[in-house]
Amino acid sequence: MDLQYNQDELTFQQEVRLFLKNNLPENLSQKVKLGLELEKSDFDQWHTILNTQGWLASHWPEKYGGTNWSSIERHIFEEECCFAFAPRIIPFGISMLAPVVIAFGTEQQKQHFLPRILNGEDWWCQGFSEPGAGSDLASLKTKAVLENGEYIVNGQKTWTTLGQYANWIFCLVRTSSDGKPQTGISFLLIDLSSPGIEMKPIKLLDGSYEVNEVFFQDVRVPVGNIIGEENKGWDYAKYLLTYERTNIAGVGASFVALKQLKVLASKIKQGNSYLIDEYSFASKLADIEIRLTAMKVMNLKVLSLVQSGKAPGVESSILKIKGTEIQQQINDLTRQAMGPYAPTSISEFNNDFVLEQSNLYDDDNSLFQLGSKASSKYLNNRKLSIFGGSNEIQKTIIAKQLLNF
Amino acid sequence: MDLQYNQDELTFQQEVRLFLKNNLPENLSQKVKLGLELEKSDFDQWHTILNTQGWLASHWPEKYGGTNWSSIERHIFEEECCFAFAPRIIPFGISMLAPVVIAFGTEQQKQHFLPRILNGEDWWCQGFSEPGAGSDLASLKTKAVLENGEYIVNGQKTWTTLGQYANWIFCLVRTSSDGKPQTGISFLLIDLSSPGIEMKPIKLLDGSYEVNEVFFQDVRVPVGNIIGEENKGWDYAKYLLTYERTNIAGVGASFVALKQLKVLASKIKQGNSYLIDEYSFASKLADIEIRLTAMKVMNLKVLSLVQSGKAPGVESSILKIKGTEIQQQINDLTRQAMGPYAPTSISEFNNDFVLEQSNLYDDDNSLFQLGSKASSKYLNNRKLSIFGGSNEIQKTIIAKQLLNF
Amino acid sequence: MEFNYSDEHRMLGETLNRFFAEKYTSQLRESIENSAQGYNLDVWNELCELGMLGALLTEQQGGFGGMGEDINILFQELGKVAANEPLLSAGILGLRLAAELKQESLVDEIMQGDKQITLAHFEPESRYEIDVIKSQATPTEKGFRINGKKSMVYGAENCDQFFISAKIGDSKKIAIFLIKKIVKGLTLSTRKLNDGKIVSDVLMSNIEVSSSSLILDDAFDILQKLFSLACLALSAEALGAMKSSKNLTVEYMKERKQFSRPLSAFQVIQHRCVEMVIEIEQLDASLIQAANDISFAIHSNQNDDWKQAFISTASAKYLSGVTGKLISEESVQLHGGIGMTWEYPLGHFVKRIIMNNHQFGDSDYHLKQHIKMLKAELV
Amino acid sequence: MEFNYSDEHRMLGETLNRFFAEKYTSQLRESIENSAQGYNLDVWNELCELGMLGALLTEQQGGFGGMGEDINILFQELGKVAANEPLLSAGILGLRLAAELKQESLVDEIMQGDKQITLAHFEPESRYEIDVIKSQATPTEKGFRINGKKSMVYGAENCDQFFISAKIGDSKKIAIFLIKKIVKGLTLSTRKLNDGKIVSDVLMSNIEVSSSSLILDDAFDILQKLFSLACLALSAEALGAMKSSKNLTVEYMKERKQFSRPLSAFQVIQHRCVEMVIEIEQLDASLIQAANDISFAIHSNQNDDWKQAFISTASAKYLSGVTGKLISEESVQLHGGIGMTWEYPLGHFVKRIIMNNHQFGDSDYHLKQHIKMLKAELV
Repeated sequence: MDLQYNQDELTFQQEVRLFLKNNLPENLSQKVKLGLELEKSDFDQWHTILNTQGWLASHWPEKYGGTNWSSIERHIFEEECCFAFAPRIIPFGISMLAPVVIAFGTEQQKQHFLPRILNGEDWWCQGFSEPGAGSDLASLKTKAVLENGEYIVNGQKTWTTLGQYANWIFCLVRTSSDGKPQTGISFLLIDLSSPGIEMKPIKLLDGSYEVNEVFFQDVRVPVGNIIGEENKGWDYAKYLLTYERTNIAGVGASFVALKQLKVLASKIKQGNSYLIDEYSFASKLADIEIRLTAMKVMNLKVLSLVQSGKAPGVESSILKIKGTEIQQQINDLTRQAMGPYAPTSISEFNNDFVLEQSNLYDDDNSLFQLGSKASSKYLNNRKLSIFGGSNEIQKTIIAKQLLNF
Repeated sequence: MDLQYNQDELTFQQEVRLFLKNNLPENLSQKVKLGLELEKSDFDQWHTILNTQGWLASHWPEKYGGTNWSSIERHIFEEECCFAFAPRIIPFGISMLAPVVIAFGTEQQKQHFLPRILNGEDWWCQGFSEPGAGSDLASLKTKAVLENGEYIVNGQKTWTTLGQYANWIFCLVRTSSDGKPQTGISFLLIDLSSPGIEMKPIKLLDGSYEVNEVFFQDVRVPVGNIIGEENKGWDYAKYLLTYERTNIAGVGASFVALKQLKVLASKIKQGNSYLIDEYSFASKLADIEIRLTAMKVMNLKVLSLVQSGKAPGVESSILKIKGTEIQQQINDLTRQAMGPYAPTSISEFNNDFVLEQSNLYDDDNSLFQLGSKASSKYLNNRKLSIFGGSNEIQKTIIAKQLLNF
Repeated sequence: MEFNYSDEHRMLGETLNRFFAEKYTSQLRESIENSAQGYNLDVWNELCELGMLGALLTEQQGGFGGMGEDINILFQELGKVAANEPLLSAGILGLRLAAELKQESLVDEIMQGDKQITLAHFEPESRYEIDVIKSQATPTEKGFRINGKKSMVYGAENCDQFFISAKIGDSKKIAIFLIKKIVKGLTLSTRKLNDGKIVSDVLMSNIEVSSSSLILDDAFDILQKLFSLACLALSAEALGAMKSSKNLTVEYMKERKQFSRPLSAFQVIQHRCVEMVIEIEQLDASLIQAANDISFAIHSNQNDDWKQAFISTASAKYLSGVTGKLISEESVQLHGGIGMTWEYPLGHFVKRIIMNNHQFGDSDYHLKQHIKMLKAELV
Repeated sequence: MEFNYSDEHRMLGETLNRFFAEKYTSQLRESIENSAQGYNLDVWNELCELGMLGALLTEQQGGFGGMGEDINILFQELGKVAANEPLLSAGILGLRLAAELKQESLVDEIMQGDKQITLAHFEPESRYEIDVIKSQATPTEKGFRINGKKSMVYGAENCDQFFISAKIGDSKKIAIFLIKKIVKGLTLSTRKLNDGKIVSDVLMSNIEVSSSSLILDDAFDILQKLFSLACLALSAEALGAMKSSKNLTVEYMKERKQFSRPLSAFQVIQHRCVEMVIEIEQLDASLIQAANDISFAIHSNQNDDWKQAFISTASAKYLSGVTGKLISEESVQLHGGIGMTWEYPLGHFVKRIIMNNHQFGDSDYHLKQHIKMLKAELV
C-alpha cells in the first residue's frame, strides 16, 4: 500500500504539466478559471490541440488513435488538466459513443466515425432520456420501424446536453414491443441534418441554455446506422454507462473549486475580520475538504481495480453519489460565501469585462461577478444528482447488487 | 392569535406552582434533577400526593375523579411539574387503560378498576408488542381461547415497560384468525398473579432493566375481564393510541434538560475557556433551542385543536417524531459535553453519594456522575424513536393520511 | 392564550390569497422578467388601491395593522406566488421607516401610491452587520457633504428618494438622511436578479445636502427594530414559497409514474415528502412565535420585550434559511429534470427561498446572533 | 502508487481475524464484563505469544511493523469483535512510548508479556488538549516531588508502572517521568466502563521520586506523534466496529419480516443501508490516507511530513466520530427493539464506536484542529 506516485508516474506528471504549460491557450484557461460559459469554438480549439498531441482519446486502443496509458496515468492527466484550468473534454463522442463503436460497431462504422470524432468533424449528442421516462430508461417510447432498408423514427428525446452544437445523435429507440421492455431497444446513429428533426432548447431555472428537446417526425435513418444487432441496444447502452466512469467523481475539479473557495473566503471581509475566520463557515469548508480527500482515495481504489483488469460496478455508483454531493456542497458553500451579493443575475454581465479584471477578488465588481456565477452554478448543478441516473437510482442499484436486497 | 397566557391561566399557573412548592418532596425532585433511577415507592409516593389533591388523573371525567381542566390548563400543569422536577405520572393505568375502560368498559369494570388505579392498589403494564411483530402490531400471535367462561391465554409479549412493578397487564390477544389480521383481536385484562405467567427482565445495552418479556402458558382469564366486544380489540387499542397524546412531544422535559445542559456547558472547562465558548458546541445547542421553541408552539397548536373539540391525528405523529428527535439530540449533546468523562459506567455509583453533593457541577466526582448518566441516557433513549410506533411508521402514517399517498 | 387568528387577520390573508392567485399567471411573470421595474406596475397600483400598504403600519401610524401577525400573513401570501412587488423594499424599508421616523407627509404620499422610497444602508464590507457603516457625512456651511457606497439596494431605481445611513464626522452613531435620487454626485449602477427584481449599487460622491436632510442622528435602535420586521418578512415570504414548493412536489409525486407506479407509491419518496411537511410545520411555528413576540414588543415598547423579539426573529430567520435549503433542494431532486426547467413554476419558488436567505443575514449569521444572546443570558 | 496491501500486511489481518473470531464468544464477553482487568488474560497472553505486540513497533524498535498500515489493520480487527484487550493503553501508550523514549529493557519486558505500563497524561481540565497539564514536579535534593491529578487513565490498575507527564518548576515544557504504581502518595480510583474496560483517576500527592525517574524533559513532539498513532488506532477500531454493525444490520434486514415482507424489501431501509455502506467506504478511505501519511512521516521523519500526518489523522478521527454516530444510531434504529438489548451483539459495537469518539479528541475537537491547519496554510 503506497499512495505516493512512483518515479515513472512523477515523470509522466511532469510531461503533462509541461505540455499544458506550453499548449493550453490562456484565453481558455482564464474562462475556465472564472467559471464563464465556454462556446463550441472553445471546445473545438482545445480538442484540436489535444488531438495534435495524440492525447484527445487517451483511453482508446492505440490502433484507433488512443494512448496506452495506465489508468493511473489517465488519472494524472485528468487531474493536471483540472489544475491547469483546461476545458473539459466533451465526452459524448470520445467517451460515450466511441467505446460502443469500438466494441460493437462494424469495421465500416469504425473507419468512418472514429476519425471524425478525433478531428472534430462530428459533434455527437446523446438521445437516451424521454419525457416521462426519467431514470426509468427502459420505458422509452421513441419508435423505429424498418421500411425498405431505412428505419423510420418517430418520437421525442429530452435533456440532450449541448445538442445545439451537435451534428449527430446516438439514440436508443424501440424496435420491438415484445417481451420485457429492455429487450426491444436498438442503438441508432442519426444524422441531425436529416429532414424531420427539430432541436428545441430548454431554459433552465438559472436562465442558462444547455439541454434540449429533440423531436423526430418520420426521420429516415439508413439501416447501416444501427450499432450491433437489432433489439440488443440495451446491452450496448449498459456497456456505455459502466464504461469509463473512473472520472465520474470529478475529484480534480472539486479540488480546484475548493481551492478557489478557500481563497475567496480569505478575501471576503466580514466586519473587521474575514469570512474564513467564522467558525460556522470554516467548519463547513473543512468538512468538505476532509470528505473530498477521502473521495480521492476512493477514486484511487477504483483506478487500481481498473488497472488490475476489473470493471468497476457498484463502486461507480458510490463515486457518482459522493462526487455529486461534494460538488453540490462546494457550489452551495460558494453561494453562501457571497453573502448579500449571491442573488445577482447572470445575464447582466459581459464576459470580456470580467476577463479584464487583473485580480479576480480585488474589487466589488469581481465580487458581483463571482456572486453571479456562484448562485447560478448552485442552481444549475442541482442537476448533478438528477441526471446520469439519479442518486436515488444509484442507491437502489447498490442495495440490489452489493447488499443483495 | 396570542401566545401569552391570559389572567385566568396565569392564576392557575400560580396555584400549581404553590402546590408543587408545598407538596413535592425534595427527595423525589432531587432524584429527578440528577437523572437517577426512580423506584416503585417513589412513583407511588408521588401518585398518592397528587391523588390526595385530586390532580392525579386530571383528564378523566369529574365523576370518576378527574378535573375539568382545559387542555391549556393540563398543559400548564405538566409544564410546571417538569420545571419543578416532579416524577412523571406513570401512564399505563391512568392515561392508557383508564380512557379505554371509561369509553368501552362495563359499569362493573369502571367501579372496580378506576378507583384502584387512583389509589395505587393496581399498577398496570402494557401487553401489546410481541417478538417478531414490532411496529406491525396486527400480526400478533398470542392466543386466547374461550373455554367454560374463561379465556385460556398462550403466547408471549415483550417490551413491557416497568412490568416488574405491575400486578395487572392489559393485552391484545388473538381470539379469531378469520378475515383481516386486525379483526380477530380482543382487549383482555389479566391479573399477573394468575398461574402460568412469567415476567422476565430484558437487559438493555446501557445495562439498565426497565422492559420485560411476559410469557403466558395456559393462563386462565375470567370472561368478564374482556373490554367491550370480542374481536373488536383493535378499535379500542387505536382509541388508546390516539387518546391523550398531547404531551407526546415532552416539551417541558426537554426545556428542563436543555437548561441543565446549558449550565453544564458554562461550567465545563476547556483549557482556559469554557465549553459554551466553543462555537461548534454552542451552535448545536442554539439549533436545538430554536427547534424546541418551535415545537412548543406546534404543541400549543395541537392543544388549541383539542380545546376546540378536535382529536389530533397526524399532528400527534408529527409531535412524536419531532419530540423524540429533540430529546435524542439533547441526550447526544449532553454526552458530547462530558468529553473524556462520557464513557464512565453507571454501575459504579451510589445514589446516596450523589445526593450528598451540595453543588451538582462543582467537582470532578459530580462530573463523573453526570457523565455516567449522560452516556447511559443517550444509549437508553435511542429507544424513543423505536418504541410507541417507530418514527418510520409515523412517517408512513403521515404520508397516507395527510398527503393521501 | 388564543391560537386562532382574528377575523381581520383571516380576511387579510384570504383577500391577498385570492388577489395574487388571480394575478400571478405565467404571462404576468414573463412580463415581469422583461420589465424595467422588476415587478408589475398594475399589480402594485391595485395593491395600493386595495389599501394593502396599511397592513404595514400600526393604527397610530395611520394603518390598520403593522403588527408581527400582519407581516407574517402578508409576506407568506406574497411568497406563495413568488410575487415581485416591493412590499419589503418600498413597504417596510420605505413606508414603515418613514412612519417610524415620523415623516407624516412622506407617509401620506407613499400610501397614496404617488411615490416610492427605500433605505440604502448596507455597504460592500458590511456583509450582514448593521453597524459596519463607513459612509461619511461631513458637516458643511449649508448642511452636509456625503460620501460612501451602498450595496445591493433593492428597487432603488424605482424610488424618488432614499433614506441613507452615514456617520457624521467622527461620531460612531449611525445617522439617517433623506436624499433625492437625482442629485449631483449620486450614481446608480443597476442590474437585474435571477428572479426579475432589480438591485442597485448607490455611489455617493461629494453629495451636497441641506441640514434638513438629516432626519435622525442616532438611528441604531430604530434600524434594529426595523430590521427585525424585515427578517420576519423575508422568513414569511420564504415560508410561503416553501409551502408552494412542497405542494407542487406532493402533487407531482402523485401524477408522475416511474417503473409503472406513481412516484408517491415509493416509500423513500413518501418519507422525504413527510420530512418536508414536518420541517415546514416547524418553521411555521417558529414564525408564529416571532410574530407574537414582535407584536408584544410593539405594544409594550419595553427593552426586554424587544430583546425577546430579536431572539425570536433571529431564530425564525435561521430556521427559514436551513429549512429553505432543504425544501428547495428536495423539491428539485424529487421532481427530477422537470424541476430544473424555467417553464415549470417550481424554479421561481426555489430562487425566492434561496435568495431570501442572502438578505438581512443568512442562517449562519442569525445562529451566531442567537448564540450571543444565549450566552449573555447565561452570565 | 500501489493500492494493495503487502503479503505481510494481508497476513497480519487474516491472522488476527481468525484469532479473534475464534476467541470472542459471548461467554468470553460475559467473563470480561465480570473481570477485574476489563479484558481476558488468556486472550492477552496468547496475543503476546503470537508476537502481535511486534506489530506496534518498527523494525528499528525491535518489532516487525509499527507503521500506519499495521495500526490500521490491527485495530480494525480488534474493533470487528469489539475486543477489550489493551492494545491501545498498554500497546501504543505503553510499549510504543517506551520504544520512542528508548527504554530498551522496558520494551523487552513488555514484549515478553511480563509487565504492562501505560501513560497517564490528561487531567481534569485538559478535556482533549495535549498541553493543558498542571501536574507539577518540584526538584528536591534526591530528585522530584510530584503533585497532580490524571483523569480517565485506561487500564491503569493493570500496570506496574506509569509514564506520567508533569511540568518541572516554572518550565512550560512537558516532561515525562516513569513512576511505580505502588508508591507513597499515589492513589488510584478505579471504575468499570459500559463496555467492561476499567479506568482510573490517578491522584499524585507529594510523590517522591529519584532523579533517574525523569525520562525526558521536553516530550511534546514525541507525545504529539504518539497521539496521532492513538487517533489512528481509535478510528480504526471504531471503523472495524462499524463494519460489524453494518453487517449485522444488513443481515437482520434480510431475515426480519414486517407486514409480510423482509425489511430489506422496503425502499427506505434499502437507501438507509446503502448510505451506511457509503459512509463506511469513505471513512475507510480516510484511514488509508492517514495510515499512509503516518508511515511516510515515520520513514522520512521530516517536520512537513509529520504536519501532513497530523492533518490526515485529525481528518480521520473527525470523520470516524461523525460516521460512527450515524452508523450506531442507524444500526439501532433499523434493528428496532432487538438492537437495544444487551444480549444481541450490536450494542457492544455501538458502545465501542461511540466511546472511542470520547478519547483523544472528539469530532468537534479534530475539526477545529483541521481548521487551524487549513487557515495556517492559507496565510
